[in-house]
Formats: sequence, C-alpha cells, structure tokens
Amino acid sequence: MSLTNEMVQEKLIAKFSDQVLQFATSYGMLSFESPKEINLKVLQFLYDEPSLAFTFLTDICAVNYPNQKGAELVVVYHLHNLKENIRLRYSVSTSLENTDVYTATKLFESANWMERETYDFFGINFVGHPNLKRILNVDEMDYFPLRKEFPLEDQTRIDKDDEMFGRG
Amino acid sequence: MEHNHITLPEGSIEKTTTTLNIGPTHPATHGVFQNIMEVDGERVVSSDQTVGYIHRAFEKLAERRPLYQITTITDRLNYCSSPINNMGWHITCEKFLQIETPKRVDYLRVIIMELARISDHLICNSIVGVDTGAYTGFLYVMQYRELIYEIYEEICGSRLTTNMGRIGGFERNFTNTAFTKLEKFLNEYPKVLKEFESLFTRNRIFMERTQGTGGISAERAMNYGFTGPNLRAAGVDYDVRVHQPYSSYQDFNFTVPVGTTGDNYDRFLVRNAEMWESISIIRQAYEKVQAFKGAEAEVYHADVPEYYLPKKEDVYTKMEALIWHFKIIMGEIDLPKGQIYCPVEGGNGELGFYLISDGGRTPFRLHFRRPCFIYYQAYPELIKGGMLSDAVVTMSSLNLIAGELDA
Amino acid sequence: MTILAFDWGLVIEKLILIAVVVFGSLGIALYTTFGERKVAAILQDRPGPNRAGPFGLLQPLADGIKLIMKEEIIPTAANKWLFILGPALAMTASLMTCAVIPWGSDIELFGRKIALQIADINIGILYVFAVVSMGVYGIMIGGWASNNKFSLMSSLRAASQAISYELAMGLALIALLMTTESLSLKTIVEQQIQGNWWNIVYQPLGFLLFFIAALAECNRTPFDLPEAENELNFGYHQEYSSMKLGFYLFAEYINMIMSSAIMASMYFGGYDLPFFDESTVAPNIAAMIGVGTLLIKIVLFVFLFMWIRWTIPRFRYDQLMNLGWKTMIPMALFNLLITGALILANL
Amino acid sequence: MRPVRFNIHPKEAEIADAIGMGKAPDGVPGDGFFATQLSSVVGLARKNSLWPLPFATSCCGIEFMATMASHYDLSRFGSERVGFSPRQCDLLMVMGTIAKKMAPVLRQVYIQMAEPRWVIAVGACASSGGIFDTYSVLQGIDQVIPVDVYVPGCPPRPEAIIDGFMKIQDLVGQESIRRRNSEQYKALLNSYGIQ
Amino acid sequence: MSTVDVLFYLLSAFAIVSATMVLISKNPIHSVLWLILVFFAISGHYILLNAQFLAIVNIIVYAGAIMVLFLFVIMLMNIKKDAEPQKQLLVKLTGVIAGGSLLTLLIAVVKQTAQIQDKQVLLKEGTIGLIHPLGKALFTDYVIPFEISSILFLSAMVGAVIIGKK
Amino acid sequence: MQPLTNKAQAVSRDPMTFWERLYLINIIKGMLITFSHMFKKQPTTRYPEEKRAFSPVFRGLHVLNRDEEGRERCTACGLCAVACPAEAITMEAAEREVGEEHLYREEKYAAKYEINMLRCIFCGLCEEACPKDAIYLSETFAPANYTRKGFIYGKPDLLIPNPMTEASDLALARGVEA
Amino acid sequence: MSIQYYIILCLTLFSIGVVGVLTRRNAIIVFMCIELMLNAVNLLLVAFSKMYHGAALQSAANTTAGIDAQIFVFFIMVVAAAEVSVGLAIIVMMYRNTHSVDINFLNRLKN
Repeated sequence: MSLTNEMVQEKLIAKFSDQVLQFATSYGMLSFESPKEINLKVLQFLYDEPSLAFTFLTDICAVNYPNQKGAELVVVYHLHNLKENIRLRYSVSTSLENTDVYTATKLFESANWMERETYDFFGINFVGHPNLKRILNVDEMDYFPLRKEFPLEDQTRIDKDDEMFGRG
Repeated sequence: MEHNHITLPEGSIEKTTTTLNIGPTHPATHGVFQNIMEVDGERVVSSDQTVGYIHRAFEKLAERRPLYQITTITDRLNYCSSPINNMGWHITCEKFLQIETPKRVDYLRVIIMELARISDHLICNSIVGVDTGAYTGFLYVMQYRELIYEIYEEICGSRLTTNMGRIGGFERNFTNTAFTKLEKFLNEYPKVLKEFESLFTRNRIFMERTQGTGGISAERAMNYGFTGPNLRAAGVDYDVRVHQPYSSYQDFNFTVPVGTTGDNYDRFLVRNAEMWESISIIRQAYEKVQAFKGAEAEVYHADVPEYYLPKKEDVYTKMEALIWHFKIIMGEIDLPKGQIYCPVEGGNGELGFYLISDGGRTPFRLHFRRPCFIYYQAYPELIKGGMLSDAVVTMSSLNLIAGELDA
Repeated sequence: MTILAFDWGLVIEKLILIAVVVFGSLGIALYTTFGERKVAAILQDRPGPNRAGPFGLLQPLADGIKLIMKEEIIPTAANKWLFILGPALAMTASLMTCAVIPWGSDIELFGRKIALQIADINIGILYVFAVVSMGVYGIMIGGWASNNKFSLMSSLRAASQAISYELAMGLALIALLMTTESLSLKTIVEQQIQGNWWNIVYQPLGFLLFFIAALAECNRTPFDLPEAENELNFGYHQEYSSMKLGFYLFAEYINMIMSSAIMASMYFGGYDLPFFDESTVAPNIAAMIGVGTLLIKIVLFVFLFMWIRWTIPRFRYDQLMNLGWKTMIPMALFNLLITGALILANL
Repeated sequence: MRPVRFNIHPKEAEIADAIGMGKAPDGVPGDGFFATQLSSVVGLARKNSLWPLPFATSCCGIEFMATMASHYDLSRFGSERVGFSPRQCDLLMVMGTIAKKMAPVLRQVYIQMAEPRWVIAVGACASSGGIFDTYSVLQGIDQVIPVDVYVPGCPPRPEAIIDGFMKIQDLVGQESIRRRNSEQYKALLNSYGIQ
Repeated sequence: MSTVDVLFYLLSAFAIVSATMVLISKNPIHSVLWLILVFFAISGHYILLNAQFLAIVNIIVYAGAIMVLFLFVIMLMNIKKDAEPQKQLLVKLTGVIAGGSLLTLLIAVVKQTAQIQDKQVLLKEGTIGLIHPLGKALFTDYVIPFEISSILFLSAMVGAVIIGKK
Repeated sequence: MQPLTNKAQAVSRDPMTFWERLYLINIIKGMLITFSHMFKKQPTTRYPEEKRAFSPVFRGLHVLNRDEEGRERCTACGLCAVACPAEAITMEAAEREVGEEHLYREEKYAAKYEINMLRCIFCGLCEEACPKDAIYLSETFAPANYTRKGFIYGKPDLLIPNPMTEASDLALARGVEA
Repeated sequence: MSIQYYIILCLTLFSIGVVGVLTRRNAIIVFMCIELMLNAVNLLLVAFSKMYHGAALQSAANTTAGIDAQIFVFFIMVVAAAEVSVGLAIIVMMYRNTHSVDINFLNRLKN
C-alpha cells in the first residue's frame, strides 16, 4: 500500500476538517496551510499517525510577502516520509505585528537551528524554543535582514558605480 | 577561628569543569566555527556552538539575481563539491521550467557530480586522517583531487568554483582531452584509494581513535535531520539518488553503503565505500556516453531557446538569436508562478533548493536546505562524554563545510 | 690553597670536548629540522624546501635568523620568569644528556689520551634517566606560565606521559643491565665490541619497548599529544614566539638525537662498525671511523623517528595511558623475568 | 574561439606602492653600511622562512590545501610549517570570506601576531568582498587590518597564490629591519586603531 | 680551604636559601621550583660525600617524580598566586619563634655532645656509596625490608588509585 | 531500522584480528607504503620555473578584442556588466566621432572600460554575455599586487595588441612562442 | 669536614621545614615542607654513614661499615614516594570535595 497525496489530504481533512485548507499539488508535492495556532497539532498528527509517519523534517524556512496584509510572514515546513518516500509542504502564516508561532523543537531536534535561522532572518518568534537567539548574524543586529524591506547591499562599499545600471 | 579559606580562581568553586574555547581560528574547526566546551579533565561534558562566521546572505543575494547568475552563488555553498550544487540548481530550474534534458546531458552530469562527490569525500576522509595525526595520507589523495580539478578545468575553465553547466545543459561540449583525463583518473584513482585505505582502515591506532566515538543511533540521527553519508553511517539507507532519482540516476547500478553505529569509523568507511561506488557509476556513465553515436554524441544541452543562450555565431549574425541573447542576459524572461522543492544528493546529504517565484524575473525567495547546517546541531550530543581528541575527529568526520553551513 | 690544584690539561680537554659536542649537537639539531622537512616532503611526494641556498641547505639558517629577529612576546597574563625559564630548562635538559654518551674510542693528541666522552660516570644510565626526568619540567613550566588553557592541558598531558613511559623505559632497560652488569655506557659499548653480538640480539623485546618509550619521551608521533596541533594547537609552546620557540623546537630535535645515540650505544654497538677490525688502522683514524659510525646510526634512528611520524596516526590520551601501563609495563616485566631466568639457567 | 590565449600586459606590481615601503621622508638619515648589510641578510632569511598562519574560512582555503599539497608544494619556499598560533607565524594568509561577525576575530589574531608580520589577502572575498556585496560581509579585510598583498581570483589558482606569496617575499626581502619601529609604521597601525 | 670546602659552603648556602624561598614564596609553583633546587643542592652534597647512587636516585625520585607530581597537582587545581590568605601575623610569628627555638636548642645540644666533637666525615672517598656495595647489601642483608617496601609501594599505589577513583 | 531500499549494503566492520591488535603489523605495512613513495615520481610543478599548461578554456584575466583591422569591437552595450554577478565591470559609452572609424568598429564605443579584478570572480559570464565578440577571458591568471588601485584594469590593460601595429605582441599573446 | 657542620646544616633545613609546617596554610606547601624535613634527615644519615665509615676504614681496609645508613636513606625515599602518592591523592580528593586545599578548612571535619 503506497501512500499518495490524495490519501494524505483525506486523512488531514478527516482529522482537522476545515482548519486545513489551500490543498494544492505542484510538481508532485502536496502543500497545504493551516492557521498558525494549530501548527503543532498538525505536525504531531503527521508524525504520530502510523499511516502517515512524516517523521523526517526536511526543512523549515520562512517567506516574506509584503503585500499580503496580515499574513506577511509564512513559515514553511517540508516533511518527508522516508519509508513511503513522499514529501509534504505545510505552511502557516503570521502577521508582522504578532510573529508568535509554536516551536517544533519538541518533535524534531533538527528544528532547533532551523527555527533560530528563521528567527534570525525574519524575526519569527517561536514560542517555547529553548534557545531562540540569532544564529548566523551578529547578536547586535537590530533588524531582520531577509525581510523584503531591508537592503541587501553592504552600505559601506565604495568601489562600485551603482548609478550606471540603475542598481543604486 | 577564622573561616575564610583559600580562595580559588573565579568560577572554580561552583564547578569542577573547565571551559575551553575552541575556535573560531582553532585548527580543529578548520576555520570558522566556535565550540565552547565544558571539559572535565579531557572529557567533554557539554558544548555550545556558534556559527555564522562566514554568513554571506546567499538567500537574499539570490533574490536579486537572474537564474543564471545564481549558479555562481551555488558554487560557493559546498565548495568541495561545487558542481553538484551547480547541477542541483540547474536541475531545480529545469524541473521548475519543465525542461526535458537529453540523456547525454544527464550522463555527463552524472560523471561530473560523481567526480565532485569523490573530491568531497576525499577531502573529508583525508582530513579525518589529518586530525588523527597522520598527515601523509592526506597529501597522497590530494594529488588525485588535482586530477579531478584538471577535468573540471578542461570542461569549464575553472578549478574549484566551477560555475559549470547552464540551465538545460553545459556551456560547451566535453572535449577529448577531458575524456582522456577522465580515463587517466579512472585508471589511477582506485590504486591510490586502496593505498589510502590500507594506511588507515585496519590500523589499530586509527580504529581505536574512531570506533565508538561520535556515534549516534539511526532514530536520533533522523530526528536531528541527518542526511547523506552521516545518516547512512547510522544505518539508514536514505539516498536521494535512489529515492528520487534525478539526472537519470535510475539508469545506473550502484549500492548504498550503510554503517551500523554511526560512529566516526562508520562514517569513514561509508565515505570510502561511496567513493568506490562513485567510481563504478562514473565508469558506467562514461560507457553510456561513449555509446552515443553521430549527432547524438554532440548533444550537450536541451533545445530551449528561452533559457539556453544561442550559439555565439548566431548571435553575431542572426537577429532572432541576438534578441534571445539579450533577453536571457538582461534577465527579462518572466518566470512562471509557483513553488518547487527539489533535492539532490550533495556531498553531505540532501541539498535542497526551495524556489518560490511570483512571476518576476528573479526568484521571489530561494531557500537552500543545507545538510551541514542541519546536522551540525547534533554535535554536542555526538561528543558528549567523549574525549577532547574525539571531539576533534568527530568534527572533521561530519564534514562540516562552512560555506554550506553558514550560507 | 688547593682550589686551583686541577689537572688543567684535563679541564681544557674536557671544555673543548664539551664545546664540540654541544655545538655539534646544536648544528646537527639545526639540520635535523631541515632533515625532518625534507624527509616529510620526500615521503609525501614533494620536493620540500629547496629555494633557500643550494638545495635549500640554508633553510635552517634562515629559520634561525628569522626566529632571532622576531619580536619577543611575553603575554601580559603570563608569569614572566617562568615563561623564560621553561624553554631554557627544556634546552638545558636535552643538552645535558650528551655528557655520558661515548662518541668514539680514545684518540691521542699531543701525547694525551683523550676519551671521546665528556664524563664516563659509572652510573651513566642512571644519569641519563635523571636528566630525562628533568626534561619534562621545561614543558610543564612553559605550558603553565603561558596562562593558556590549551598550554596547561598540554603540560598535564606531557607530565603524565613522561612519568608513565619513564617506568616502562626503565624496566625495559633493567633487563639489558642484567646482562651487561654495568651502568656505564662506555663499558656497555666496549662489551659489545668485544663480544660477538650487539645487545639487540639478546634483547629484541627490550629494545622494542625502549624504542617505543623513547618515542613517547621525545613527544614524537604517535605520542605527540602534548603538541597535537589538531586539538591543542601546538600545546605548550603556542604562546611562544621568537627564539624561545626556537629553543623548544630545538630541544625536541636534540632529544631525538640523544635518544638515538643512547639506543645506538645500548643496543646497536655504539661506535662499533661491524666486520671491521679497528686495529688495522691508526687509533686516531679508527676513532674517527667510530664517530662516523655512531653518527650514521644516529641518522638512521632519526630517520626512523621521522618516518614513523609521517606515517601513523596519534593515540588518544586514555589509549596512551593504557598502552603505557597495561601493555608496556607488563611486557617489560615479562621481558625482565625471561632475561632473569635465562641468566640463572646459564649459571 | 578566443582571439588570444594570454593577456600579455597584466599589471606589474610596484613594490614602492606597498604600504609603508615608500620613500623615507626628508630629513631621515639612511641606514649606515653595516645596518644595510644586516638588513639585507635578515631580509633574505626572513623571506625564506615565512611561516604562514592560514586564516582559511572558505573556498580559498581549499585551494590553499592544493597549494600546500604535492602538486604545488608551498614548502619549497620554506613555509610548510603552518601554524595556527598567531605568536609563531609571520604571514597571515586570509583566505575566504570574512563576515562582519568574523572581523573582530581576524583583528584579534592580527594583534596577537609577533612583529614583523605580514598580511596577504587571498581571493576576491578577503580582498574586496567579491560577489558578496551583502549586509553581512566585510568589504575587504583592509577595513580592519593593513594588507600587504592582494591576490585576486575566486579562488585564485595555486599559481596565483604562489605568485602572491612571492610578492610578499619580495617585500620582506627589501624591508629594512628598522621599519617596524618607524613613525610611519606606527601611524599606519594607529590608523587601524591598533597600538 | 680546599675545593671541597668551598663546594660544601656553596651548596649549604644554596640549600638554605632555596629552602627559605620555599617557605616565603607566595606562588605554590615557585615553591615547587625552589624545592627542586633544594633537592639539587642535597644531591650535590651526596656527590661530595661520594654517595653517587643516592645522589642520582634523589634526583630521579624526588626531583623527577615526586616534584612532578606536586607540580601536576598544583597545575590541575590551578592554584594561583595570592590565593592563600595569610595566617595572622601572630600565628606566623609564633611559628617562626618556635622553629627558631627548636633550632637553637638542638644546635646547643649538638655543640655540647662530647661524642661527636672532632668526628670527621669522609668526603670524596669510601666506596660504600657506590652502586655495587649498596646493591649487595640491599639484596643480602636487607632483602626482606626491600620486599616489604615493594609491598608498601603496591599498597600505596592501590590506595592512591582507590582514593582517586572516588 | 529496516532498509528503505533494496540497494543497501553494509560496510565491513570486522573486529580486529590478533595480528591487528598487535599494532605493529599494520604500522609496518603503512611505513612500507610511505617508504615506497620515496621513489615515486614527484608530481610537483615547481611553479615559478616550471609552468603548468592551463586548459584552453581557462578563465583568467580578461582581454578586449579587436577586429582584423585593429578596431575595438566593444560597443558598450553593457550586457557584460549586467551579467557580472560581482558587479565588477564599469563602462562609459561614447558616440564615435567622424575620423575615428579606424579605432572603433561600431558607432558607439566604450570610452571607459574598467574591470575591478579584485571583485571579479572569473566566472566567465561576461564572455558568454558579449554579443559583439568583444570580451574574452584569457589563460593568464590575475597577478597579485600591493595596492587596490593595481587591480582596476582599464582599456589599455585589457585590449589585445593591435594586429596592424603590434603584430609581434599579438603573436606573443596568441601563444606562438609561449 | 667536621660532622658538626653537617649536623647544623641539616638542623637548619629541618627547622625551616618545621616553620613551614607551622606557618603555611596550603596543604600542598605543608606537604612539601615535610618532604624537606625528610630530606634533611636523609642528608644527615648519609653524613653519619660516611663519618662511621671513615672511622671504620682506619681499622679495616675493606669494610662496608656505615652502609646501613645509606640503605635507610634508600628506604626513606621509598616511603616518601609512597607517602606522596597517597598524600597527594588525599589532597586532590579534599580539593574535589571542598574546593580548597586549606588545612584550616579541614577543621570542619570536626563537626
């Protein structure tokens, strides 16, 4: 019996009814969203349910959509069932004002640093994280650099003529 | 009666352990990590890592670059095996843009990727040797990495950060010199790998240094998000090349070496065994490439004028080609909307590219799943209770590549 | 006044000998550093230093001048006097060993019979042990005075390693001394020249143990834990710059040369050139040949040291201790028993 | 096909441009004969015994391994004693990206080195930031420590690293033994805030 | 005054100064180093007395092993200078006075003991300090104490290991 | 952990045999291997004296091309600068004046063309991007220098020798002698 | 050399040891002072041995009289070595438990 995207979707809907939404399959990977309050429940269900067994957390990252008012930040989880070899993308969104999202560190040890990185880049506050502080950037940094409103370039560079190609 | 007794250095009353700061310029960290270890004598009680010393904001940088320029960024992820990153990125783009690549391109890519895997494992294993105190084996195998670099140089003109390949194929066909050099490598490398193995694998000093140190169970390893050789050493035969074949890996016959205990010795053996597998894959791929005849033998890219640059002669003479050329270089081709996650088996494990496009000309967001970054957090657990020397060997046998780790 | 009632000829002779031996050892040590680099290079398929002077022969001089001209740094947190004392002690201790090594048979100059040995103490071997046990202070003090945790750790490693392996070394040697019945190096060498065989034939296991212990006492791979650069970043001498560093590096090489000389004298006939009758040539020439033979033996041993260093990995601290206490000492005792039994049986 | 194989006029390095190597200001007496001789002997010794401290952070470090290894063998120049202890080394080879998080560490290592010390910035990242014109990368290590030689390339070939190394050798060979005590040099260090 | 006399006085002065320095050094490491010098001075005396074996054994055992252990322990505990609060001056003074009185008393006794007036110590000569006679005596007349001492050693080793393991 | 695929193959991890426990056998084996390397041919390139041939596609210093009549090919379209991931290329375009036809091939030309070699990562994208056959990479690696200003390569440093006036230099650059 | 010089020298060294034991508080230093006292005794024993031997030589040429004292010294060294190994182990233990090597601190054992 091999697991398919449809079966996963059915099971999720059976469990969470209308709280899981936006099911879509792109490039063979199922993706869905849920309100951020139940993210842990969903992850736990995916982990514990023997027929799903998404026990491998491939990745956590975040995306900043400045134009989606009230849901500017989206946390994306990629999960993997190694036995059935099926992947899943799950995302929750949060606003810039209240960036609290429950942490997945209790479930996956690997979530620890990935959440720290996400916090470092986007300022998402993972509630319950054991050690939520900056990981890649210097501790003194006072902004979240991967949000779209912040510039990429180092402001001190002097040997470039930015004016030339409108990159200034 | 006076009650003040001999005062001891600050902090030593409360604890019997010493704090040892290893890194970021300590030789064991190979540059760029910091480990603050609590040691009781020579035994590691706990440790805390700091990373990010070469954080370069790849993900932000990628948001400002058209797809073809991102190749140069991926070069610098895992610089020991940059072609895998290049190809992985191109495979991601091709999947995203739904480009079919010809078989010959796939096979050539397999050759290059396996060469890169060899050079990656080779550095890791020889550095394990160096960290146990034997420097010479390192220099023996490094000579053969040089041969791999010569092959790269013949194909793309550069040794380390190759910027090799384009979306849809390669920038030029492989020359005969490249194939000759490949043959030379295939002939000579097995001998030296055997020599390297006989220097280490059954040497009791080396076995004692590596066996039972830095071990991890399969369950913990998976929970920590290990992938690649490190996960396989713990006994899980997860390999993206088998699970989700890309670049026609399903056409090849190879095994996935797995260990049992996930300790340093297993990691060393698994990497060595993978090098042997890689050699066999390269041999198969080379045979398959040689089997192409006639016009097929000249194919080195997919026929996609939207993404693959037209021939130079056409650019100089034909208007249509010139227009495509301008459009591609200026990055004026809008991408389709969508999201894709595409993994490849990098030198260290599952190297994933998560690409989000909002229909613009550059990625809206590009996230790299860097295997090093994820499994390095298990380091304190791996070294806990071991000796300081074990911690050093464990660090090198994890094959931490700072460029990939810090992105 | 009897203070000045010396045999002044003897004093001058000894002073000259001391000067020759000390400066000779320094010169050899200088070129041993070069040799180490060349040997490493050749074993590793590369040419090694070859651009300073012809064939790179001036390389050690360049290193020396550079080290002398380098800025002296004494870390502010370090203990100044001990920081200076460390390398000085290491250097002195390693040089003092050369006093009892017989460099050759006697020569005759200006009508005097001159022994090519600074002092023929009848407890020569014990003297060597005493000096060797002093050598570890250089490392310990230097490492402690640097006020650096890695250095301190390295000193502790060095101390425990030195004490542990001294035991095995001594036990291995006692078996030999039971057969020679003398503690004087000169006598031991003479016995080997008179007798048919070198001592290695009688004491192969003893030699092996002694050799391994000598590796450990010189802090050479696979026992180079005190300066394991991958863990401790050069260990005890990592805070040293300039010539103080040079002293430490030198001391290591002099130790190597001296232990080679002792091994050659104890087990390999010292200045005895086999299958060669010294009485066929003039005594002075015979002595010179003897000196040459000893030097060749030393060079071979030093090469062996280097060859081992550039081949095998190093031990871990606990494995080192296990090897010393649980393997080497029982084996040395076993060797002692066997030797004793054989001697009794012969009686 | 390329029109030519070589660029036959790559820029020549002018040793007079090297930091602090310019002409002495007027009024400073030159060294006497003996001092000059001594200087040249010491320079010769120093240039053949440059012990590198590889501050290798990324790609260039891998290429430095190739430089050290049998195919190129940096030890021919008398510098295979690679040390990680700043006290013992003469040449700080900065290879790879220096992020802003790393910059203080680099500076600390430089301060800990014993005089005379030289710095070589290997590769685009260390010299200028290279492609990483980003918020987290130092745009060239010369913002925190003085650099004697820059080696371009990303990463530079071993030949290029050796070329840079030989430039340093030229510089070392010509340096007066009194330079490190000169006002000029102190001013240079002061401009970086290093005492 | 002969050479031997000069050497005797030099070594004695050296020993006493070093011993005093052991006492007054604040830094325990310095104390250890001064004590090593005392042992060297005493070994020098042994050589003067032609007790070669004891001289060398004194260096090997005391300076080479015991003091290394002391140094090791001090380094292990990382005891620094000024870590030791001083005893009250009164206690110190009392100690010094007590020691001084003891010295005076004993010297006075020695001065008055008739049996050792004009007794001479044989310097440089005499073979009993050499290794042969010592060995012979040790393994014939004193073989049982020798074996007992080895048992003592063994038990001390076991004891040290057990205490250390706790 | 049951296998996930049918391709798993465990690595051999035999316990040590008696001879291996003795240390010596394998140490001597290793020493023989290193000893045999003493007689191996050294692969070393003694760099300043010996030079290793680079591949014909090696990505080194840039050159700016001229056509057969010695006219500069660059038309200052800026594609190379756009394609440069390191943003190392700076140029200023100018209109060709009457009487300069023998200097510039097209109506526009680069009045200033500078590459910052310290920024450049030698990825070769500029070569690919050029639609006018004007910029190429060469087999010369970029030399080191003492100052930053030594790395700004202007047009005089980049242009290949003029085939009309500097034929011998051109031959040199083509590698006839080298 | 008169024996009295040796006796005085040894008494001085011994008394210095006594003063050290009385005035210092660091257990390791106290221990070292005890070693110093033992060494003073050793030296005295050897001196007496040579005094006795010298006297005996007058009557018999081949005598080994006085050798007992040197054997005693040898045994004292053995005992000292054993004592140091155990003593230092105890000090290390004490340090581990109390984080102090202060002998006054041991008063707490009373309670």
